[in-house]
Amino acid sequence: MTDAARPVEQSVPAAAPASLRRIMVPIVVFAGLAIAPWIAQFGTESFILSLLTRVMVLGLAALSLDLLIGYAGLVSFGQAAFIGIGAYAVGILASHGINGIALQTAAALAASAIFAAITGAISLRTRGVYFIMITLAFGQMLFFLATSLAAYGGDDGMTLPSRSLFLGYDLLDSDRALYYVAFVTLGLVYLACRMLVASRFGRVLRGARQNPVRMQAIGFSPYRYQLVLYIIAGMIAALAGVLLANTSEFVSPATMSWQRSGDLIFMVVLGGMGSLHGAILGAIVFLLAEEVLAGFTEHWHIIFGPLLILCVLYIRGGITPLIERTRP
Amino acid sequence: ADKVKVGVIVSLSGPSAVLGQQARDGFELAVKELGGKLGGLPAEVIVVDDELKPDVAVTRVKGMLERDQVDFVVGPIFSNVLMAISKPVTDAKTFLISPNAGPSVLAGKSCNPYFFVTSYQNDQVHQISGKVAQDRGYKKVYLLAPNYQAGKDAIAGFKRDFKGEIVAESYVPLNTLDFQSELANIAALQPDAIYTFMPGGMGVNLVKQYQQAGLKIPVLSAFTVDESTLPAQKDAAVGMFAGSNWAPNLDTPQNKAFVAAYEKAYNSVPGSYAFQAYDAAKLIDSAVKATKGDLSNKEALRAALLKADFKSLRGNFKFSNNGYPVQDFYLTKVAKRPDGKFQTEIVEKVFTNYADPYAKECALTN
Amino acid sequence: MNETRSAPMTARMTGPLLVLDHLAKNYGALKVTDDVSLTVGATELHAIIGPNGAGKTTLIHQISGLAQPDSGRILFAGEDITPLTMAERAAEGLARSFQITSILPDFSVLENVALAVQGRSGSSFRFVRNASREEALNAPARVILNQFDLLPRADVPAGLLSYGEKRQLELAIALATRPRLLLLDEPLAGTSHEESARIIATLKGLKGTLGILLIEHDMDAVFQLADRISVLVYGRIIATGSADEVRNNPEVRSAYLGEEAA
Amino acid sequence: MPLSLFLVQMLNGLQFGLILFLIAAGLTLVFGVMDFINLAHGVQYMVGAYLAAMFTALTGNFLFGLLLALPTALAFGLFLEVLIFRKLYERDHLDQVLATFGVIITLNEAVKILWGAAPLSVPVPEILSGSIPLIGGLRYPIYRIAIIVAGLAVGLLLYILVNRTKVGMLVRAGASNAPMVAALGVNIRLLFTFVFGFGAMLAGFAGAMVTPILSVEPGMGDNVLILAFVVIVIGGIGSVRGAFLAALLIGVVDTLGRFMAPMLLSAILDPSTASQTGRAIAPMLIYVLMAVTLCIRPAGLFPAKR
Amino acid sequence: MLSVRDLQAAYGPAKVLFDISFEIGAGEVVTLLGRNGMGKTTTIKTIIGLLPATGGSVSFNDRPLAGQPAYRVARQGIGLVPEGRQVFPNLTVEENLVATASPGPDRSKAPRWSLPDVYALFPRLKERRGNLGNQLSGGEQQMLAIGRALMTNPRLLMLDEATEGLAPLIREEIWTCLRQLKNEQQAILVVDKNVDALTSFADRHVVIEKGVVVWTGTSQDLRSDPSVKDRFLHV
Ligand SMILES: Nc1ncnc2c1ncn2[C@@H]1O[C@H](COP(=O)(O)OP(=O)(O)OP(=O)(O)O)[C@@H](O)[C@H]1O
Ligand SMILES: Nc1ncnc2c1ncn2[C@@H]1O[C@H](COP(=O)(O)OP(=O)(O)OP(=O)(O)O)[C@@H](O)[C@H]1O
Ligand SMILES: [Mg+2]
Ligand SMILES: [Mg+2]
Repeated sequence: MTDAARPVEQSVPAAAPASLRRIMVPIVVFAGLAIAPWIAQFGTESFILSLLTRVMVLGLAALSLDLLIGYAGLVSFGQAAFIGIGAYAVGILASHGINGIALQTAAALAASAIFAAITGAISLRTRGVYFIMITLAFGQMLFFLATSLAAYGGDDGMTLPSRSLFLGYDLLDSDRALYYVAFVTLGLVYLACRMLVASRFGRVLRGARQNPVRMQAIGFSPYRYQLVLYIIAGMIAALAGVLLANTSEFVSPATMSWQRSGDLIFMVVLGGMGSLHGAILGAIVFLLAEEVLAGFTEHWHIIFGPLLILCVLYIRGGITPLIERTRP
Repeated sequence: ADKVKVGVIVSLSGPSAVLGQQARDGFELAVKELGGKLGGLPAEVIVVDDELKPDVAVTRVKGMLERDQVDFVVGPIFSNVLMAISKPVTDAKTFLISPNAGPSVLAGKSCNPYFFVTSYQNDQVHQISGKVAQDRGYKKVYLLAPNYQAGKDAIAGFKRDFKGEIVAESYVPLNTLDFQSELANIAALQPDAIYTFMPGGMGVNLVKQYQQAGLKIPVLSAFTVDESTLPAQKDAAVGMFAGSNWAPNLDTPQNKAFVAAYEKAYNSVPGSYAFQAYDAAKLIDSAVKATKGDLSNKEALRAALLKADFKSLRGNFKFSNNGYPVQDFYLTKVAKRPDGKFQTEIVEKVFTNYADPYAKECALTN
Repeated sequence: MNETRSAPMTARMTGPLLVLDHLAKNYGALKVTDDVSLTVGATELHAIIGPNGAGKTTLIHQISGLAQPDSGRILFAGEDITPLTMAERAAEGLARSFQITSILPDFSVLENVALAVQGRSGSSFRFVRNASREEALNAPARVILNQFDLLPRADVPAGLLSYGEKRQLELAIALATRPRLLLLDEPLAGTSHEESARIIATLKGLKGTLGILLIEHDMDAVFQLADRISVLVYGRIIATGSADEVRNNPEVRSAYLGEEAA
Repeated sequence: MPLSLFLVQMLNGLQFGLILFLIAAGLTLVFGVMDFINLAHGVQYMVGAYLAAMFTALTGNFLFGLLLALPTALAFGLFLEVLIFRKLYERDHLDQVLATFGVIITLNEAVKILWGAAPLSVPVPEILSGSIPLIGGLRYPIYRIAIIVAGLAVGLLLYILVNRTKVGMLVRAGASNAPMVAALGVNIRLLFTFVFGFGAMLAGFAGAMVTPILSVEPGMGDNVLILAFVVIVIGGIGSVRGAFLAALLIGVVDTLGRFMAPMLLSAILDPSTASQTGRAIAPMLIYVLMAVTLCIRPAGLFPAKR
Repeated sequence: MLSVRDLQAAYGPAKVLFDISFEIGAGEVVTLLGRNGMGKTTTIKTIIGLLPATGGSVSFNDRPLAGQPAYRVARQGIGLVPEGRQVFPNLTVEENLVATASPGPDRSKAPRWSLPDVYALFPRLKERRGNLGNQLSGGEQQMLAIGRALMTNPRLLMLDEATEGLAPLIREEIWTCLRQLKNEQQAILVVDKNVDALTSFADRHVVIEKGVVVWTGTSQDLRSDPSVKDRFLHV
């Protein structure tokens, strides 16, 4: 393992190019996503589009989780619940004939904010693994609640009559339109998060992550800041849920299973936490790897598993740092 | 067309992978027997895993439709996955043939010309036990099912024909490990019979624990003791009843051949998952033959499929307008075969040429 | 910006800045704080000495809000702050240093201090502007770092400082909140002579501008700095008075000083 | 409801709790005490079950199967430790989560390839088969009593090991500050290796013990994994006593809740809504229990010395 | 007994020790002096093996220590009282003492230190034997750290910031204790700011500046030549 050697590599002079590479990664990622559709049209377009849309949507959710994990040290094991809230907001409203994306989104954001405020207020009293588990608990409660909604398909879920309407127009029926809606959303949210983490607010959270007692001693009560962040992250995830429902035109409790929450954590860690674009990259790699390997063999897990392990053991801190470290 | 492309999407990972494997094997066996052809055209079968995750299934199925340009999609095993993929598949004017899941939702108003089922409409299987319990004059019955949609449907299905007293309806959480609590309850209530729907590993746990608890009350069931779980339940399951549209020992020449061939190929006793997938292959074969290999004329193709012009392993078989089967249903019982393997065996026929009740709500005609 | 906030109040204030009113706390059977009453004037430097485990740190914990007293009241600037949280007390202008170094290891030395400044300058629920570029926060931070000769280390991650340097950063952070009362728990521990000398000088400089409650085992420093000294032994204050009174108090010698500081 | 039935149900609850504790025991050691988040615990439990099934089939005797399974599980645990886990001790929890999740995926698939996807089973050993009569006309399986005994034994063993032996002290010390332990002349690495192996063996033991009552199938570890973590967290991480009591608590709540919730609800609601809500609540029960516990005691019932 | 030859060490990219050389004979008491951040702790860490040496050599009783894991080094008879105490927070006082206790390198003679001896030295610890490490006061933790090191019955005792946070009275006791140990032929390497106290019983002093040994000499030299003090220690 070269880890011992690595810090030496990135000795002082490397600093400047490193920061350059730091902005390169997100630029490349987004540029890639921006032109993907043009490439797609030469292939099997709507398959690639729907795959990449799903990637971006889950990337968005992973991004929200990275806010919590990477910047506040809050490892939430219930983030999928918020995706579920977003998805069900669409599904339930649609099944009552309310198809406007604006209304659906508003409902999703409101619902997720409320849920986050309540569960967060309780969960944030705990720390570390206890936090992981109590968020899991709330996630599971919502999951089982959804499975008991017989009116909305119980655990079989429900198929959307149609995708959401955009100002009354069925723009989103075009896969490409949906793709770009997801793309733009992801981009804007990413930029917003960038500012957020560097702001005063973000700095307090990063400080509280390292040493909450010291933070209190200089006049900050981390709890309030963490709660606000938890709500913000929840709303972002709900946004992802709205998009996910539209991508798969289907809503079911599976969208908020604990395995899904787990996947999100892995995307964040895999991509490299605390860098935001790392989370997106993680989602891309994780899902594409799954898709490709699944194509190979029925026993693709036997390849995927060891791959994960090797990633953790030999590329410390995830993919992004690795890229940023390697010299051109 | 110069060949037929079929996409098989079933759950191949997770605890219930075995069901998916049976379906896949059953289908591939049929294609093998047809000399790698369907309706005279060379067949290409693409198998993918839906991981029992609806949104994964959607992406994978879109892959089949777009990238692989399949003409038929066969699958899945579980109805929540079916709900997710039915829209994209049928929207793409591709025929979706379900070898197992037959939710009532898709049988009635929202039935679809591109959707066929070679198994049954889910409620029917449970109805069998209800009918039997009624006919045998059981006074008090104890109902036991996992706590999710299919479980509730099961209970509903049973109640349809059973008029006696239901001493308790107990719902256990999914993936329940330990049934001591329910068994104690049963012992205390002393019902005339138990009806349970406990698929997969839960079924294995229940059956073993039931036997260990030393209870002797007759057990009616669905998807609790079948060929996918019997290898694990062994003697504990012997004598338990189940409702089904088929059993390995069903006495038709095709079936005898099929069972023999399957056991030879995969050395395990085939279950209903295998045989329904096998029939699905035969169904496609018949339709393609009927349209002389013209896969572009969907109208003709649908008509051909609806005819179901093939010898189903179960004997009597045709479709009603909603693409769900009209068939006979049996009460089966677990038995140990001379060769030491276990299988379900026909006890009596309960329904004859039974079409599912939702069919009349379906606007389609045939 | 908050001199404007604290200065007039200090002016208005009559009577002592901090009053401990019959404070008591037990850990199980152990009486850590046993009916302690003392005061710190608005510009006084009041030192607390006492054997190890006497309850000095616990006392500071209670004043700063890290621990709750079982009974008794804490008055700060005439107001009862006993029910307030640690953060609220800090916002009132009550700062402390920790005996066991407590800094933000991943942040640069500068950011450690700048964050402390941020704590007392306006709301931190600001989401857009990049905080580490706010001169309003960095400038004062640099001034303070300069006092402790840490300016050259401004960009080093605090976790990588040497122990002594960390101890000084600890103090710098406390000062950066522009407190009206400073609670110092052994600021000299682990600092070498030169650094000790500088810290003592800094404290001398601060004297008269704010109240200081100092815990220290370095007697030379205590005797140089303190206006008043209280001696805490097993939770009780056994003596309070000037350096000389305390130095010559036989009880104190036997309980604490020994022969060293004779 | 007859009192006798209620008592029997209590017994069932405790008995189920002991199964849970048995399953969580290994994790208490590795996660609770060594502070290593080992998601692979579930699959180690599964491997134990498969080994027991395999060896029982080979030897035709469950006891031999068990005896062979234990050392194999130990060896397997050590193998994993050397190959993967020892590189993860000083990493942060998330790396451990990710890597051990990789182990889950791999092993689940591996057993499917090795033993097939269909569930296997193990007959109850002759001596322990059959059942004894009990109040309320119920007969109680003897094997259950064997499990109760095993659970108690493991609990005691673990408690002594962690709280009364020098090994226990060193592991706790190592978990909080490994370099310091080393600097005082203890080969903490080696110690961790063995403790981890032992934890894996406990997991395997649990897996082997339940084979006669539960089906042996791929992924059987995944469901119990969450349960095991819930047990430990409710009990208070690092506290064996806590884990033990939490397990019993969950066992009772889950069992009683399952058959009493509808009853109780129907007292306040009309039958249909009662069973409706009862059904909605039942599966949430243990999670509600956990949330409530942590809400009242943010560090579990017995906040361990941390 | 211990000999350090032009030792070099670095934290990742940052080189901290450039040229450290000194000797400790059996039964000798040597001090490391120097301002903050000069490399005292780093030197000690490198000797015990918590930090890999990038150059030079360390040998103990003529056995090379370089490259050996910390636990090996410690077992050869080096006891460490680390900077900032580092007692085990989640162990009780008594557990802290016994967990890593050992009869020492040479099994031949009966161990010098046992639980009662330590309790005798620090009665305060005995009172708080049931407390967790993190529930101790700063000074109590320091006592515990010293007691813990003694319980390993080392040949060479290394104390970093030996009396930090200790009350004058206790400080006195520590010095007395160290004197006593010295009389028992216990070799000691000590870092502390109380130069005067140290000169009263230490044999030799090593002054470090920016990772380089800039002065070595006996207490005699140190007293006689005040320039050293204000040049390097600014006393
Ligand atoms: N959480 C706790 N539980 C039990 N006892 C405690 C706890 N915290 C501190 N103590 C005990 O209270 C006493 C006072 O501790 P404190 O830290 O206030 O002493 P101190 O005066 O600061 O000593 P020092 O000068 O060594 O820092 C000590 O004996 C300590 O063991
Ligand atoms: N973990 C670390 N990583 C990088 N640099 C470090 C680390 N620890 C210490 N340093 C640096 O090494 C130098 C020497 O540190 P060291 O702790 O040896 O000094 P010291 O002589 O012990 O000072 P003090 O008396 O304050 O303890 C300092 O400049 C410090 O900043
Ligand atoms: Mg103190
Ligand atoms: Mg040092």
